[in-house]
Amino acid sequence: MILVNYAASFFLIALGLYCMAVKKNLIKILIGMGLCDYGTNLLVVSVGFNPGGTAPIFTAGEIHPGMFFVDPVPQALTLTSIVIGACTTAMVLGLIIRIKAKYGTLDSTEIRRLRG
Amino acid sequence: MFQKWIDKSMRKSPWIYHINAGSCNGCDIELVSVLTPRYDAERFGFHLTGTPRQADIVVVSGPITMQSVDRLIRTLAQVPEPKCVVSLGSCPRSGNVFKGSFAIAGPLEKYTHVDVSVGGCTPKPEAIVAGLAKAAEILEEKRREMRKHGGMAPSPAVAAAVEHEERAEFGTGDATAVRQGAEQEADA
Amino acid sequence: MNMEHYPILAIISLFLGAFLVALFGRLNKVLRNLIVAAAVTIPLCLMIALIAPVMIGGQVIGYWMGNWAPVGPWAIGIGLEVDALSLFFGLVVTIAVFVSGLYSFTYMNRDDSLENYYTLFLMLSGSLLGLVLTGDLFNIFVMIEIMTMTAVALTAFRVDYEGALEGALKYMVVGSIGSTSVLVGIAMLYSQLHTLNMAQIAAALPDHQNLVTVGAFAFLFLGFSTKAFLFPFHPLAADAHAVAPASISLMISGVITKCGVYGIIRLAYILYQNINEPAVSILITGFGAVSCFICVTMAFNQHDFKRLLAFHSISQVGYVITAVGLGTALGLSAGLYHAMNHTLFKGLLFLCAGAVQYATGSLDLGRLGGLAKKMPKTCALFLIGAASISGLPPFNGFFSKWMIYQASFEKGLDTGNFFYIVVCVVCLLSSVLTLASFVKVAQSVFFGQLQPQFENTKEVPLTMRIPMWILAVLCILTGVLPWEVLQKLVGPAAAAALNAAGYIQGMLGSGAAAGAGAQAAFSMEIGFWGPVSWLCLLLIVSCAVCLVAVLGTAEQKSPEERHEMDRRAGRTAAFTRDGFADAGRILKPAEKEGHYRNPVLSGTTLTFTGEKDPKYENFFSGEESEYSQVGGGDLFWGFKTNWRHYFQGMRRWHSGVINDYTRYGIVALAFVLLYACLFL
Amino acid sequence: MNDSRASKPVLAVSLLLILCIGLAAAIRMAGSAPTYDGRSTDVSVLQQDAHAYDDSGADGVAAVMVNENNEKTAADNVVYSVVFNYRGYDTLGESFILIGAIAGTTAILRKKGNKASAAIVGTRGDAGQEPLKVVSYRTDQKSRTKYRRKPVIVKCAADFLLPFATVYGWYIILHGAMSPGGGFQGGVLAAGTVLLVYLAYGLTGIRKVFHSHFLHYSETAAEIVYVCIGLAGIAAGLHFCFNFVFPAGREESAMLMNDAVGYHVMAGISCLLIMMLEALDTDDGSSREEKKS
Amino acid sequence: MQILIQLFHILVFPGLLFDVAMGVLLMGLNNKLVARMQNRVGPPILQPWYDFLKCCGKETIIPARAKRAVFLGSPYLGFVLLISVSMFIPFAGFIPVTMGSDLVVILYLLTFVSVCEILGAASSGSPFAGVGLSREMVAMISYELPFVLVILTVARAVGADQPSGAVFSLEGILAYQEMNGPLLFSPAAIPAAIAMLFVIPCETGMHPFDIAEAETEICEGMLAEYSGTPLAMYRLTHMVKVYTMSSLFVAMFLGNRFTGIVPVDILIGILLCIAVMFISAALPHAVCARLKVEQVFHFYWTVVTGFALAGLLLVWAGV
Repeated sequence: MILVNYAASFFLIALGLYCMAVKKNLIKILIGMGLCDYGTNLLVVSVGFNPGGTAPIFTAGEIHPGMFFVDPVPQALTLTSIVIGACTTAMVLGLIIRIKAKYGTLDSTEIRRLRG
Repeated sequence: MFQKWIDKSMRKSPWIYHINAGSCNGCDIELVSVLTPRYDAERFGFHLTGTPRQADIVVVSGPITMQSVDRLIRTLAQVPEPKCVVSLGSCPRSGNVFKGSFAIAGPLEKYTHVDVSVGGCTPKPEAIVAGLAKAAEILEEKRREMRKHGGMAPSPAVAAAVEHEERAEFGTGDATAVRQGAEQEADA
Repeated sequence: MNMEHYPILAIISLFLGAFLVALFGRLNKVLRNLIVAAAVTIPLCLMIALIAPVMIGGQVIGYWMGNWAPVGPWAIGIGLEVDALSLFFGLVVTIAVFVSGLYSFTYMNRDDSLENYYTLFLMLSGSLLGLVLTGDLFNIFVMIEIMTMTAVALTAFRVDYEGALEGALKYMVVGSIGSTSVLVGIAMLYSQLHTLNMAQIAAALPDHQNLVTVGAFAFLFLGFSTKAFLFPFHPLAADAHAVAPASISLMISGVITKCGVYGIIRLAYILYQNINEPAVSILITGFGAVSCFICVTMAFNQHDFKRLLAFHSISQVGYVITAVGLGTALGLSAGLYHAMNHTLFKGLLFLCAGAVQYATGSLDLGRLGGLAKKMPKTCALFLIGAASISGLPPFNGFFSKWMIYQASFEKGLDTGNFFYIVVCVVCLLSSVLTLASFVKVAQSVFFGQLQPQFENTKEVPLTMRIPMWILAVLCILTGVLPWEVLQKLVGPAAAAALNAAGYIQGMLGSGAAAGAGAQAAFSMEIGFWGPVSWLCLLLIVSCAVCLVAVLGTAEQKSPEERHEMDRRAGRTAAFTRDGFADAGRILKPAEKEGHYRNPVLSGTTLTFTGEKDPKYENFFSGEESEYSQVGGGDLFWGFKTNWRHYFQGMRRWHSGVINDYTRYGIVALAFVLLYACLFL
Repeated sequence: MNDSRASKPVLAVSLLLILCIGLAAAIRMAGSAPTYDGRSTDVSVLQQDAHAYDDSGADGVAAVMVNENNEKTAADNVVYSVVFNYRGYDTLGESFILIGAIAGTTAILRKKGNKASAAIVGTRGDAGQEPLKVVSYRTDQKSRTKYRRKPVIVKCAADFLLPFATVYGWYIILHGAMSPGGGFQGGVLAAGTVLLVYLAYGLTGIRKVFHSHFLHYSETAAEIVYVCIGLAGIAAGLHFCFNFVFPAGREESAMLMNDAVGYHVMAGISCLLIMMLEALDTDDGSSREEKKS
Repeated sequence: MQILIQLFHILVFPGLLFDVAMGVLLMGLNNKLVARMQNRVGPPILQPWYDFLKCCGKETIIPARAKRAVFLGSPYLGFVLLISVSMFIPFAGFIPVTMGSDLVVILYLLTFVSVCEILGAASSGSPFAGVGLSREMVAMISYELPFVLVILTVARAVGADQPSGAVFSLEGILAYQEMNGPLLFSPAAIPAAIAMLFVIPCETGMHPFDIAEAETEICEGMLAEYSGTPLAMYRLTHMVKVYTMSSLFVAMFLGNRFTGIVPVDILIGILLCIAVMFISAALPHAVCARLKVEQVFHFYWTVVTGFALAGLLLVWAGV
C-alpha cells in the first residue's frame, strides 16, 4: 500500500545523501544526486495515489460508473521534476568531463584548489 | 594672523631627531640622558620623534663614516623647513680621534650647514641642553626669515669667504656652544 | 495594457530576451547588446511603474495565469501575487540586473561565445524575478531550479580560469541538497493541504498543524537557507563567487541570496505565521548570527579579493537573517532595509573587484598595491562601497545596522532572553571585523606601493564605471535619506509581510482590486538620527576649521611648484642648504662607485649625480626605499596570533572537498528536522 | 571535524535521523486523507455530459480540475490538461530549464575556450599552487585505435528500428491529449534515435545525419513560438497562457504548446547528446581518417 | 536669533573652541601629571598648544608616492568628525545639537575618526604607516568588544522605562541619572565603569596602548610621512579625543546636571573630566611600559571584557 512508497522514497533520499557524502568518485556523487532526485520523484508521485483509482483519462468506452481517477496534479509535478533531474545530470556531466580534462582526476579529495 | 605666535611657538616646542652617523654611542647616551628626570629637557618642550618628517632640530652624532654619508644626506633632505642641524660631540666637527682615517667621510660641515655645535667627547648633558636651547632660538629666527621669503627657506647668498674665516674655533667640553648660523640677508 | 500585466511582462521580457539573444546573438554584436539592453531595462521600468499602486496605494495584484480564477477556496491555476514585499525584492532584483547587464557589456568583451553568456544571464535574471513575484509554491521550486542551473553554468563560464569548474561543481552538488529538500517540503505540504497556492496554504495551515507540516517547515527552511548560503552552506558561496565573472558574482551575492531570504520571510511570516514562537525565532536568528560571525572571521585572512568579498556577502546576509528572525516590526524592516543596502554596496564592491581584475589581471591581495594612483576613480568608488559595508555614518550600511542592533536589543529586553543580547554583541563585533578586512583590502590593493609589473595599468573604460557610479549614488542616497526610504519602500514591505491576512485576502478575495486596505498602523519607533542635519553640522564646523587653516599658515605648495621655485631661484633640483659654508670646493669622493653616490659640490648645493631629490621620497630610515609593500597576509598580526587555534580549525574545516560540504549539509538537515520536531 | 574518523558516526546519526523523521512523516501522510478521492464526482456521468458537475464537495485542487476538464478544455487526458492548461506557466518554466541546461552545457563544453581568456582573466589569489596541467579533453590518440569493431549487427538492427522509433516518438507527442503521453515524454523518445544512430554509425554518422547548430537554433525558435502562444493570451486582453478552445471543440491552443514543447525537447535533448558525444569523442577507429583533415 | 544661539553652541561653548581648549588643557595636565609622577618638572600646561602652532608653521612635505587628495583631506575630515561627535555628548546640561544623541551613533562616529587616520596613513604609501594602520586596526578590534558590552550594560540599566525606539539614547540615560543618582553609585555598574576606564586609553591611543604610533618601534607609525598642518590636525584630533572620551564617561556614569547652576555645573564637569583623564590616561602612562600588539589584544579580550561581561550579567540579573 502507499506507506511502502513513502518509506521507499525517504530511504532512497537517505541513500542518495549517503552516497553523495561518502563516495570519492565524482560520477558516483552524480549518481547519488540522481538517487535523491528519484526518491523525491517517487514521493511526489505517490502523494497523489489513491488505491483503486485509475489513470485520469476520459477514454471513450473504458469508463464505467463507480470508477474514480488518481490525482493528476502530482503527476504533472513529477514530470517537471524528472526533466529538472535530467537537466541537472546533463550539466554536472558536462562539468565532470571538463574537470577530468583539467584536473586529470575524478577523485574529489584531489579537486580542492578552493579551500581555506 | 597667528604668525607671531607660530614663530614664538617654534622656540617653545622644538622636536629632536637623532641621526647616529657612526658614533661610539657615548654622545647618544648623553643625548637620551638629557630627557631623563634629572636633566629633563622636556620642560623646554623638547621631544624625541621617530621620523625626520616631524623633526625641527636634527642632532647628528658620530664622525660621518663612509657608510652613513648617503643615509645622512637622504635623511637630512627629508626634514621639513625651518630646521636646524646640531652636531653633538667633537666627532662630527673634526672626526675627533678618527681624524684622517680612511673610513670617515669628513666633518659634518661638508654635507650641511651646522647651526649649533656642542663640543666635547661626550658633552655634558647641561651642554647639550644649552646647545639645543640655542638651536631652538635659531629656529625661531629661521621661521621669521622664511616667512619673509614666501614660505621658502632663505636661499643663501654665495657664501662670502668672510663668513668662512669668522667661524670661531671649537669650544672645549663645557657649554660653549658657538652659534654658527650667521645671520644672512638673502638676496632672493 | 493595464497595470495588472506588468509583473508577467517583466518576467517574460527577460526570458524572451534570452531566447532572442540565443537565436540572433551570433549574427552581430551590436544587435545582441541591443537586445540585452532592452531586455534589462524593460523590467526595471515596469517595476518602478508598479511602486505607486502597490507600495503607496497598498494594493495587492493577484494575477491568475490563463484566467483560471479560483473555484471556491481552491486555486486551480498558478497565480502571480505582487504585494509590497514581493515588489520590494523585485525592485532589488531589477536594479541589480540592470547594473550587472550594463557592466558586463565591457567587462566580458574579451571572452568568447558571449551569446551563451547573455542567454544564461538573462534567464538567471528572469528566474529571479519570477521567483520573487510568483504566488505558487511549486512555481518557486521551478524558478529556484532555473536560477541554480544558470548560476552554476555562469560560474563555470570562464572555463580556463583556475578553480572555475570546481566552484561550479560544488555549487551544483551541494545546491541539489537544497533543491531536493524544497521539493520534499512541497510534496509533504501538498499531501496535507491538497493545494499549491501560497495564499491558500497560508489560509489553511493554521488548523492543519501536525508532524508532516512541521517536517515540511524544516525541509523548506533548509532549502531556502541553502539558496541563501547560510551557515553550513557558506563555503559554496565563497567558491562560487571567487571564480565567477564579477557581474555574475554581483548577481549571486546580491540577488540569489536575497531570494533565499525572501523564501524564508514568506515561509515564516506568511505561510506558517509562526515567527513569533520563541523556538522559530531562535532557530532563524541563531542561523543568521552564526553565519554572520563565522563568515567574517573566515574573510579575515583571505588572500583573494573576490573570495574575501564572497565571505562578507554571506556575513551581511547573516545580518539580514538575524534581523528577520526577530519577528518584531522593527526587526523585519531593519532586515529588509539591510537586504537592499547589501545588494547596493556589495554590488559596488564586486564591480570594483571586476575593474581591478580587468585592469591588472590579478586579484591576489599579496601582489596588488598602490593602484590608487593608477586607477583613482575606481579607488574612490571602492572607498564609498567599503565605507557603506562597514557602516560608517553618512553611508547606507550604518542606518540599517543601527536598526538591527536596536531591534535585537529591544527583543532581548522585552523577552528577557539573554540569547538576543549575545546576538546583538556578535553583530556589533562582526561590524568591526568587516571594517578591519576592508581596511586590509584598501591597504593591499589601492594604497601602499605599486608593484613594478603593474606600472602601466590604466583606468577601466567609462562604460564600466557608469554602473558603478549608479550603485555608488544609490548607496549615498539611501544612506543620507533613510526616513524617506523607510516610509516609501521598507515600511510598506514590512507591513505587507506582517499582515498575512492581507496577503490571503488579496489573492483569494475579490481578485486583483481587493487591496490589503490601509497598512496596519505601521508604528516603528527608532531613535532620531538625521543624517542631513548632521551633514550640515559637519559643513559648519569644516568651514570654521578651513578658515583657521587658511589664516594660520603660509600656503602649502605642491612638490612641483617647489621645484619650480628652486629652479627659478638658481638652485638646482637638489636639496637646498642655507648658509652653506665652504662653497665651490669639489669633494674627493671615496673610490667605491656603487657603494655611495659621489656627492659633487657645485655652487651652493650638494647634488647627487643623477639622483632624484630624496626630499619627496618616503622615509625609509635613511635607505633608498625599494619595493616593500605592507599588505595582504602580514596585516593584523596581533589578532591572528591570538586566534590562531580558531583560524587553524577554520582552515581545516573548510577543506574544499565536496564530500565534506555535503556532509555538513546533511548534518544541518538532520539538525533542523530534529529541532523542528522537538520544539515546534 | 572533517577528518573521516570523527565524522562517520555524525553522518550516520544524521542520516538515520532524516530517515526516521521521514518515516514518521510517511506514516502520518499515509494516514491522512488522499488528495483526490474522486468519490464526489461520478466520472462516467462527466464523460457524457461535460457540465454535470458540482465543485462544492471538492476536497482539493485536483477534484475541481477533473470536474472542469471536459467543459473547459478539449483534452481527454487530465494530466495533459494540468500540464499544459491549468499549470501552463510551470511547464513554460520547465522548458526554460531545458534551454538553460543546453546553453550552460554548450558554454562549459565549448571547445574554443581559448587559453587567452585565462591570461586576460588573470589568476586567482593562491597562485602559489602548481599550475594545472591542461590535457586536451580528447583522450589521447593511442588508446583509441585499440577498439576496432565493426558494428554490423547493431547497424542492421538500428536501420530496422530507426523509423519505428521516430514515428513512435512523434506519436506520443501528438496524441498526448487523448492517450497517456505528451510533449516531454515523446520528445525524449524521439531524441533516443540520436543514440541509435550513434551506436550504429558512430560520431561521423551523427555528424552526417544531425546538424547540431540547426537543432540548437530550431529548438530556440520552438521555444519562442511557445512563449508567443502564451503571449497571445495577453494580446487578446486576457491573462498570460490563456487556452483558446477552437470552435470544433476538439482542438485548443494548449495542443500547439504541446507540439512546440515536443519539438523543443526532441531538438534540445538530441543537441545535448550530440554535444556530450562530441566532447567524449571515443569514436571507434573505422572512420577516423576523415577526421584527420 | 535661534540660529545665532545654535551657531554659538556649535562653534563656541560646547562646540569647537571649548573642545579644543579642553583637549589642550587635558593633554597639558596629562603630561604635567605624568612628569610629576616621574619626579621631573614636565612641560608647561600649554605645551600641546605650542606643539600645534609649531606644526602649523612647518612646511608640509607630500611624498611622491602619496595619494595627494586623501593624504591632505583625511586629517581635516577626522578632526571635523570628532568635533561632531563631541556635539552629541551633552556637557553640564548643555546638549549642543538636539539630534537625539545615541550611543551607537557615537560608537560608529569614533570608528569613522579612526578610519580617517587609517586612510591618511594608507595614502602616504610608507611601509611604516602600513604597519601602523594594521596595529591601529588591531587596537580598534580589541577595545570594541568591551566598549560594546559597556554600552549594552548602560542601556540595560537605564532601559527599563525607555520609549521603545530610543533604547541607546544618551538623553534617556541622563534623565535616568537625574532621577535616581549617578549610575556609578549603583553597585551593578561599577565593573562596567572600570571596563570603560580601560577602554579610554586604548581608544585615544595613550601611552601604554599606543601601539599604532609607537615612535620607538615603527617611527611614529601612522604619522610617519606627515609634517606641517596635516600633522597638526592629527595631533589636535588626538587631544580632543581625550576630552571626548572622558566627557562620554562622565555623561554615561556620572550624570550631567549636578547642581542646576550652569557655571558651577561646567566647573564640576571639567573637574570630573580631569579626574577621569588622570585615572584612565595619566596613571597607566606613568606606571607601565608600552605593551606589545598581541598583549594589548589579549589584555582587552580577557581582562577588560571580563569586567564588562560581569557588569552586563549583574545588570541583567537586575541587581
